[in-house]
Amino acid sequence: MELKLEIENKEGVTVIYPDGFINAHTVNQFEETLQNLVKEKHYRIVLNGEGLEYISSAGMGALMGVIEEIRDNDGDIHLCNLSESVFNVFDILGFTELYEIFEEEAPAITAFDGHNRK
Amino acid sequence: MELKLEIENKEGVTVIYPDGFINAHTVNQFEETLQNLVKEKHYRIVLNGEGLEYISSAGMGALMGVIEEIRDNDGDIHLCNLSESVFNVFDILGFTELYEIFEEEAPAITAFDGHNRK
Amino acid sequence: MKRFFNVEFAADTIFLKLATDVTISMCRLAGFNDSTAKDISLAVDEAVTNTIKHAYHFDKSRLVTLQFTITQEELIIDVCHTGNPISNTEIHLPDMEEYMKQYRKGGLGIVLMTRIMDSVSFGSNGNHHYCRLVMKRGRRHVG
Amino acid sequence: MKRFFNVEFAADTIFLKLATDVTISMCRLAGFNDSTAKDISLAVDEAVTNTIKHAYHFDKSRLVTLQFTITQEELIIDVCHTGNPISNTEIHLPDMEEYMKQYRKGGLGIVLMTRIMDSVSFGSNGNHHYCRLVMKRGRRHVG
Ligand SMILES: Nc1ncnc2c1ncn2[C@@H]1O[C@H](COP(=O)(O)OP(=O)(O)O)[C@@H](O)[C@H]1O
Ligand SMILES: Nc1ncnc2c1ncn2[C@@H]1O[C@H](COP(=O)(O)OP(=O)(O)O)[C@@H](O)[C@H]1O
Repeated sequence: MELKLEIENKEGVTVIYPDGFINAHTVNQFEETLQNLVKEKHYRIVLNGEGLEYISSAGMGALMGVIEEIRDNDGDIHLCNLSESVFNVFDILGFTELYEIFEEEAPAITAFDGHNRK
Repeated sequence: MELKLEIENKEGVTVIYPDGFINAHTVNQFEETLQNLVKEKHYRIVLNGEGLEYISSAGMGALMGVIEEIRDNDGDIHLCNLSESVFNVFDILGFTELYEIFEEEAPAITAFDGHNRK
Repeated sequence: MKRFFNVEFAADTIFLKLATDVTISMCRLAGFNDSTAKDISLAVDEAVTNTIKHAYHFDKSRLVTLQFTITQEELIIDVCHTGNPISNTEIHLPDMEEYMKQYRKGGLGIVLMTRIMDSVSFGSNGNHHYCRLVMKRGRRHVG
Repeated sequence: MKRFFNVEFAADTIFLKLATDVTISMCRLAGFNDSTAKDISLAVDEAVTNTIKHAYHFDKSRLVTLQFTITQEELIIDVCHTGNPISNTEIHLPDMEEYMKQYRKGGLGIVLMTRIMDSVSFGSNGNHHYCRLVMKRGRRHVG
């Protein structure tokens, strides 16, 4: 398989661990996972890119497809542990302004606490 | 470059460190190196395969082209630090019986001492 | 001197990974560094995906051809097909500021391609259509 | 279901690395494990080298085509050319014991190919000649 997705719940935040490639061939799996999370009202999501070797615009589109509903519900998608080349794709598109990107997972999770308090 | 060759002299033994691929495209370089060593009467040779990612029959042919003269002069070619897949090529051809293969460089070098003493 | 390398496969996204792998190998042969090679392979992914999606509407019986040409100055990659053509005048790059405000979902492929490559163009020879990606073999990308 | 993937390049050993890279990617797609994929790519290296050397005598203006076909049971790789053909009856596998005693230099390519693959055969369709390498997609190689 070119893409495996693991999901863990950490302190009320859903962390997604994609392992492999997100391209037009594997994106349905990624898209369904995101849509199911939203359907189940999980609006605090961290995408840990440690095992993500590659993402194409198909994957970006999947994120764009859910981000509005997530934000409308006071949630967000935080990114962390992106490889240089994956970060580069977000950067080329200017999406580093659209998504909060963290070096490590812990701050990507705790960053949701701020939203909690307000 | 697909193949780099470094040569070091250690205790009177010539150690060759190929880095990259030995195939029909790069084999001339490997062949010339071997032939130059023989021309300069370096008959005690260790081929350290640590950086050798790949060898095809072209590389085997280059070894076969010099081994007779080397052995006629009381020398030999010892192999060491072969990756599993490179070892596998020697094994498939039955060449593990033709060449002494060592796990590490040190014993591949000191094994020549025996020949010295006799 | 020119060097050619062609790859042909069914219009099936299962071959995307192979197409990007071949592209990375070809970029190395042309002397591009790993980071540029990855970027170029992403541009090829996008062009092939568009071909499968928009030119062939996912008809797996159709064929996509990648033609790599390395010249002294540049690497040229033609993504060729015999399906629905697209003309240069049809291509609209989204205004990215507007785009982000509206959380739109598609249309990012061509943006990526044009931002990565030195040039992206579309053309036809009779029934054969292509998306041509060009990258200069300048110092910038070597190393 | 069958899957096709074709690669075409000039009869130049500079493309050997690309041919083996493509083969490894294709083997992964067919579900072979890394070790088997490497062995198969070596068999392809040998077949392509023979084609460049014996079928085309290093004439870089000629073309080599690799055709990959994945069926339910096997991976078939045809190394095709339009140069000097070789027939099955011409092929002599050296006696390896004799070989080692005589320190012979060439003739190892076909030995490697036949020891790695489930079958190696040569054939022609008119002016088109091929070396066909076949590997079964059995359990043995998966993992
Ligand atoms: N090869 C093609 N043939 C026809 N139309 C195309 C082709 N490539 C792109 N297009 C058109 O350009 C638009 C933008 O493409 P792209 O940026 O890749 O976004 P997406 O495919 O996600 O919609 C597509 O929606 C399509 O209308
Ligand atoms: N594609 C081919 N066309 C013509 N002759 C070939 C071809 N492949 C192999 N041969 C013949 O088979 C012999 C054995 O090939 P091989 O085992 O690869 O050894 P080598 O190429 O090192 O001599 C060659 O010497 C050549 O005579």
